[in-house]
Amino acid sequence: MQGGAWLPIAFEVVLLVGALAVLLVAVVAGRDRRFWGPAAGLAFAGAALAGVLQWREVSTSGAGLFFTAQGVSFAKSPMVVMDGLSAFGAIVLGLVGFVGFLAAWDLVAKVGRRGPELVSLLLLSLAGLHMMMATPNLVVIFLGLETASISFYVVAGFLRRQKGSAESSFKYFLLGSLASALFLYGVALTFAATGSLTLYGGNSIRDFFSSTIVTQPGILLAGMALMLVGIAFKVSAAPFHQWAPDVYQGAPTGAVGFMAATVKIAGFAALARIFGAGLVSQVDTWTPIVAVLAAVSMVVGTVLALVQSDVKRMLAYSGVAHAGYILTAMTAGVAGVPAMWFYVSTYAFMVVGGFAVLSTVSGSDSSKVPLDDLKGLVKRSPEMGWLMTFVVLGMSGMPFFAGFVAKVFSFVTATAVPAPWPANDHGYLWLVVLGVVMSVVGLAFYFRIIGTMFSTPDDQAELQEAGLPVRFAVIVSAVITVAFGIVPWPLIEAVRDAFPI
Amino acid sequence: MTVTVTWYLVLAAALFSMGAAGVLIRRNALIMFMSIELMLNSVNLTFVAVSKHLGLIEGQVAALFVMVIAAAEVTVGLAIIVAIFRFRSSANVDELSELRG
Amino acid sequence: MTDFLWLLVALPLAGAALNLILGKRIGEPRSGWFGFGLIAISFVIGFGASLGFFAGTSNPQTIYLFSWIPAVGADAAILWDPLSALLTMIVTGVGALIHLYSIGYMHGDDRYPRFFAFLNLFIASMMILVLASNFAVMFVGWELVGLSSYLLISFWFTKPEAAAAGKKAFVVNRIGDWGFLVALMLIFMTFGTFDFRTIFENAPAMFGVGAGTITAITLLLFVGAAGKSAQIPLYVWLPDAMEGPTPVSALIHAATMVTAGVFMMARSAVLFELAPVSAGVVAVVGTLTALLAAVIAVAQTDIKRVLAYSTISQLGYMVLGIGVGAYAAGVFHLTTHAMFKALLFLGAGSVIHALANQQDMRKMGALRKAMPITFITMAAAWLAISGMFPFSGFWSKDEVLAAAFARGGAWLILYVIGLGVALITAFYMTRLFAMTFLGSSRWDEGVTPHESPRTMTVPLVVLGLGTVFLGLFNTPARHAFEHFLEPAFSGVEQVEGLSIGLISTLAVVAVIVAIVGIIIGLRRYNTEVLPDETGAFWRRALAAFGVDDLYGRFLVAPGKAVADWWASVVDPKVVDGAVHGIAKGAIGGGERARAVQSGQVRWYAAVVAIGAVALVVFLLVLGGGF
Amino acid sequence: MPVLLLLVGLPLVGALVVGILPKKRPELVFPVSLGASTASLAVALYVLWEFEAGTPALQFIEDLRFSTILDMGWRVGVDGISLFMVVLTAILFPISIAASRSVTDRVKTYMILMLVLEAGVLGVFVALDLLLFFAFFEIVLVPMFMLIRLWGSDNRRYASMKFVLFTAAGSAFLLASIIGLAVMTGAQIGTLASFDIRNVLAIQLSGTAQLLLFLGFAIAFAIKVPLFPFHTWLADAHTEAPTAGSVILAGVLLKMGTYGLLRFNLTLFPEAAVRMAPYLAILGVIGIVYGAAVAIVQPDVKRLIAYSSVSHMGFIVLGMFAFTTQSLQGSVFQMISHGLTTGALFLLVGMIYDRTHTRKIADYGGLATVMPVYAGLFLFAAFASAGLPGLSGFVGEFTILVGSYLSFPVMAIVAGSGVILAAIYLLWAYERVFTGATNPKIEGLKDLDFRELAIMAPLVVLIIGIGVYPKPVMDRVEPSVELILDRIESATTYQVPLVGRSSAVVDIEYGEFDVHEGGEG
Repeated sequence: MQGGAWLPIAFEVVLLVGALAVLLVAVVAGRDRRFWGPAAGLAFAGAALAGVLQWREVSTSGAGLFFTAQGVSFAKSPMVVMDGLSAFGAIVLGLVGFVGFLAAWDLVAKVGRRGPELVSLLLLSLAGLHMMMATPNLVVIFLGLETASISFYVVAGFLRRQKGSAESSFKYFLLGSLASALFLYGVALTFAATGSLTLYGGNSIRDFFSSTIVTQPGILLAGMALMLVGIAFKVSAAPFHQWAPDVYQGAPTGAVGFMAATVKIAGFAALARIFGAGLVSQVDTWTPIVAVLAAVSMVVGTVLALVQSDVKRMLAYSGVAHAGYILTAMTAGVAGVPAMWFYVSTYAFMVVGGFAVLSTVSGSDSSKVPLDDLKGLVKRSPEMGWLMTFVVLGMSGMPFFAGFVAKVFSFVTATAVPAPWPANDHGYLWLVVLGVVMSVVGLAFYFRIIGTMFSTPDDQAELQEAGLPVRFAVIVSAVITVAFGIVPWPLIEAVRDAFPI
Repeated sequence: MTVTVTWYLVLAAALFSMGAAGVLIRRNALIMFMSIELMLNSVNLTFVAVSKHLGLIEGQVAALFVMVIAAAEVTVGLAIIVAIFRFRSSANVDELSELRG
Repeated sequence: MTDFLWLLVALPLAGAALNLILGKRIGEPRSGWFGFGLIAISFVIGFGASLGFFAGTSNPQTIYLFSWIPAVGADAAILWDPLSALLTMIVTGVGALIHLYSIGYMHGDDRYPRFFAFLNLFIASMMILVLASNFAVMFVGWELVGLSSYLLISFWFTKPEAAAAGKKAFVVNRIGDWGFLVALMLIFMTFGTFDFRTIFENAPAMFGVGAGTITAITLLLFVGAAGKSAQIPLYVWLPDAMEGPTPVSALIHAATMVTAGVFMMARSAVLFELAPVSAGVVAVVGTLTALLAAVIAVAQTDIKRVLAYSTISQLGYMVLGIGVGAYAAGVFHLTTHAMFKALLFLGAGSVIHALANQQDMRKMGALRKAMPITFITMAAAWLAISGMFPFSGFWSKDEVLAAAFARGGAWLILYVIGLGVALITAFYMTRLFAMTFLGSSRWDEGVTPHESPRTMTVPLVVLGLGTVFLGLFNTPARHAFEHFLEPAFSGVEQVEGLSIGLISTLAVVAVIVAIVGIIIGLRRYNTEVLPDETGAFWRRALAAFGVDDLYGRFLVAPGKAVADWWASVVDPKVVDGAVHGIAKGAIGGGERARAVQSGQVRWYAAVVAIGAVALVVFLLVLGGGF
Repeated sequence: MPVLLLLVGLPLVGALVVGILPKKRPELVFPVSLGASTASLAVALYVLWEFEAGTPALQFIEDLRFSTILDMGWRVGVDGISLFMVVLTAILFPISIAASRSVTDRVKTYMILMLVLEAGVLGVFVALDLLLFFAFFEIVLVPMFMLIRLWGSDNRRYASMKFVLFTAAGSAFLLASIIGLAVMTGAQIGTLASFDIRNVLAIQLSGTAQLLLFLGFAIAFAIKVPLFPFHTWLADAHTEAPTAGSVILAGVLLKMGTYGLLRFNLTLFPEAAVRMAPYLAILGVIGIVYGAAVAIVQPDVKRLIAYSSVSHMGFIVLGMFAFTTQSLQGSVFQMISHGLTTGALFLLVGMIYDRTHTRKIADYGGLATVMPVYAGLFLFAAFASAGLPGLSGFVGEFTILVGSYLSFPVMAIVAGSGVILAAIYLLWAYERVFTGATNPKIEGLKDLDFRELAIMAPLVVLIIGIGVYPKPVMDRVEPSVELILDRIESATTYQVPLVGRSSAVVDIEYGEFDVHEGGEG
């Protein structure tokens, strides 16, 4: 194989090598994070770089499907795809992963000797997540999904002595497995209906639809529905969201950002891949469901966030609502991919940044973060306070923060394509109206957070200075939130090309 | 009477449903977990049956992958369950509801 | 001289500004003299510019100053005709005298310079009103005099009554202004401009006599006039306005501001000519006001309140004059009234001053000897207002009544009532005069009355001269005054003159009526002991027949109740109630949804399963899977 | 030179500089903030100076298109209407900042918020891009929320949240409408969405679409104005906000609503505007009477002024939907005037609040004896607010009423009663606070010092200045307003009433006239 042929799987390779290297270094040089930390950082950065190279390759030479193991009939189907979607996803995953890793740096210190394990789990999960979006094969998608999920089950329960962490881990595991099973059954049913496990390439699902007129779509529809359930669960769209608040609250704060952000990126990318690109011919069937999921998510996420007193839960529910906004973009079918990307890629940083701040406030190993912990944060630590303000404003969709452009982009997309159900030319206008209304309701709790941070602190003591990596993570997140709010067009132009083939 | 692929599919669906019902009904963490395994295996049955019916190899390969993954899941899952219930007298999942609201 | 007319506004305004800002530095007597000087100069300018009208050589003219609100074509411009010239002279002339008087009267007041600032401001406002060449600018002056009146009435604001009176005056005036404002809107819609000249030139061509639009405009203008000139039903502010310092009462609430309504209607004579119905309403309201106020005045014990009701009553005459179409007569009565009523007030002020701020006539009496100058000048004014020949009041009141008589028919009723009012007027003015200067002394202990200082008596004398002789300018034989005003009323048909014989007869009747009133008054009050005045009539009349209470009970209280209801029920319960309801709904929904989030993993799994089934079913339905 | 970028950017630069000032030099915060806002004022005055009167054209246009998919960008410019909004904003901010000397707690944050707020408001008034407009419109909430939440008085939590949720609820409809409009426009010109107002103006909308979009815009602006019955946030927000917050809220934030109505509702949806005009005008009139009546019985000075704003803003809305050149010019003028007068009133209340820490009318009495200069200024502001001729308030209200009468006579008459009510609530409040015997609690208060007088001076001068000589303002507003009417007339069958266009106002001759010939006409 020539050197260039590695490029399509460079992202995964770098991460896997990185994970192994971390473990090896820890064994060889010692478990102190100073030794293996750089290796991990390098792996994340290298993964992002791989993404950049992929992106360059895609934009100059075009996208392509790749066959890996040759010789068996199985190999008639491509296993890896390198296109705008996967390359852009690689960049975003790599960067978010890197920032998320930095945000977890304090947690790594807390877990002491077990640090290398934690970090290598993170590295592995990232590789799995990218697999979900860089393959046309449904089984490989499942494989990636499970790789990431299993890693995350462990990460969530990493502080096994803490009751919250353990409970969180168990819930995540049990429900996650259930959802995976549902997804897998969906894959199986789709396979039964179409006779293919590949989305495109030779003998693919796409081919099937272009050559066959489906008269008895029952099995296929059930398969699609179950796959959608699996993905909706991963991106925590209502009503499959219930694990999210519990898991996010229980899991160690330092790692929640990483988990929450990256899984959303991959989940939505997989949605775009499977439904946007693979099942493109069925678009009129699945967009209404996506719209319903979006609507329920926005309402449930927002309304429940209103009544929370724990910030982690609040952010978790807000994540549910955000899943709704992103799904709103996807109601436009594959045309929604750019808006989805814009939203996911900026929101991911906000999530990482938000949880990173929480970890500096309540401790990276904390499980509960009551709102009162944030009281007077601006006074106690102006840096963290203001940055968190930017992040929260970004989440709330205030103009001049990335969340605003993301929402507008998403809403514009949803109205730009005619909708099949209810059939009209203005797309899912009702969903957009609901979306803006829910954005307003959401302001109630976002502004509550901000108000709390700016109020007078009970505890006058200055906040203990967070570690440099964590601070860096927060700064990067906030800067991205602000920068893409004021100067969104480079990203808008970029996501135009982040399409699946 | 020939056993067509439909039979397999129906059987798998039934198994899947039983597994799902097990998850919902049983309180014991281990049994819930086993129910999930049952669901995965019913999927495998589907894969294999369809694969055979269509004369394709993909489904069978997929089943292999699923088995591997199920194994991995078992490993981790059991570890988690053990970690939690080590200090508890029962494996009743209903007691795990500290995180809620 | 007309090039400097703008100074008539600018000078007093400058005086006001300087006295307001630098008053403390200028110091007590100087700020008064400064204010007086500016008004005196204004008078000279106004007089000088009027010479052409006296000689009959000048035509009226409009002088453009600057564009004010271009959108409605309202320019700051001066209309200089005999009517505005006359009012200018009255306002600056009487104004100057009253400034002079106040130099002594306000001696020792803490806020001495401020008083002169306000007086100057008033003169400036009044000049804007008088000189305006269009309705919009006139309205500016109209409102500004209201402001000055407010400031001056509540000048002694530490007295709650004074503060309340000022507010009441302003608010009641604003009710009238509302009518004026609506009139302005209608005028603009009808004519596309506010300019007097354009409107008055075009109106007769555009509308026939009795046209609805013009009737509406004139009635609305009259509402405005009723506010400013204290006519029924808006007269209630004027008696209360007596809380202000006496020079203020003399200048604003007797001589000048209250006549603004009459002036405005005289200015709009062309329109009233086109609206006989309005004219009738005006005449009737004027007459009734004259009657009601006169009756109330009979029973008042506070010297200033007598004069206040008397003013209302006399304003009724003027309004009657406008109503019957005798515009010149109305304006003539305005002029003479300005003299004698200012004199009466200043005289009263002099008395009050002498008796250490005593305003109750029952505690006066026998001041004849102590205050000779005040006594003599007051006597002239008393006779003038009572309508004695040949004092000025006689001539002007007679003109108005004669005009009413001349219209004949039902108008004769108005004439008769007017004559009756003259009788009552003579009676209550005699009552006032006798209780103050004649009879026995009923002073409070320790009070030693003395004649007022020179600055106060000089104005009395000057006004006294005017009171005596001004009437001679406009005898039935030689209508010099009417000729003077003629250019201002071009295009207006004046009432046909009566024959000299008839006029003489009417005059004799009027004089007899006046004499009867005076004699009754003297017999009743020029005594050692005051008659008992505690009967039902006296009590009711003293309380002004409870009109204020009625307004309070039927207008103010319900209005306030509605506002209270809006503020305490509608806003917080209905409007905010809906808002809070939504908020509670959202939070309640959230709380309920929280219960669903039970923490039970089996339940979560169930939800996932139910959701999955629902999704499958939904998709099957949508995709035609069934 | 990108003048408007400078205008909006200078306060932001100021905020940044304040942000990075060293902690050890707190004394620099105030001058830097004041300097930044004054610099912005200088730019605004430059714009005013260079503005070419007599044309409805947009001037100082800056057009930077950033994205081809989402056709949005930095598109700004001013016309006769926005010009004065910009100047008003630029004037009120330095004054408010100067008036914030009494803020001692977290001055740095406070000043940053004020400067961000200034940039936001200025942005609203210059934006020609729907999305940019919305962005500025919405972002203003953040600093205002914090100003109320952090430096407000007792009930600030409730008030700040109410403010945010009320106004944001309105902007939800605005955003939905903007998106709908932008997508429709985009479909015409071949992009996903176009927010350029010039493109938007060019598209044809069906009647229903116009109506829906009009309502979407109108609800947002009606809440901001606020129009009855959306006014309840205002009383709470104004009352609880710190002085500068109230000044800015009443002075310029409310104007964003009326400006929006004028700039978007009347311009973009003429057909719907004509259809809905009577209803909005009625709401305006209800607001006039209702606001004034409720103001009368308020026990709290700030609440009273807040409700008076409801009343005054009602005039503006009435004038706006009467569709005559007079009423529209009056509306714009009233926006300026209300900013100045209510700003002055809130500043004055703030000055006394700094001394006594109470806003209850009942806690005062006879204050004029103790603080005569203050009393004089308050009375001045009160009369200016009550529409006393010669001061700015009159010009606006008078022109609105005269112009509105041409379209809605009955409403104009009812609205006219607002002048009576205004006199009642202001003078009654003045009577209770300033006159009578001096309340022992307030004896010995110091009268205004030089700084406070200096803060009030520009407002006083402006109130008198544009009241006596409003022509420069009117001349610049008129062409823009006429353009709106032209658009309405050409897009619909609606005809502006006879004298409702400036061309129909009669020319007046001046000079001597011979009564004996010309008199009979």
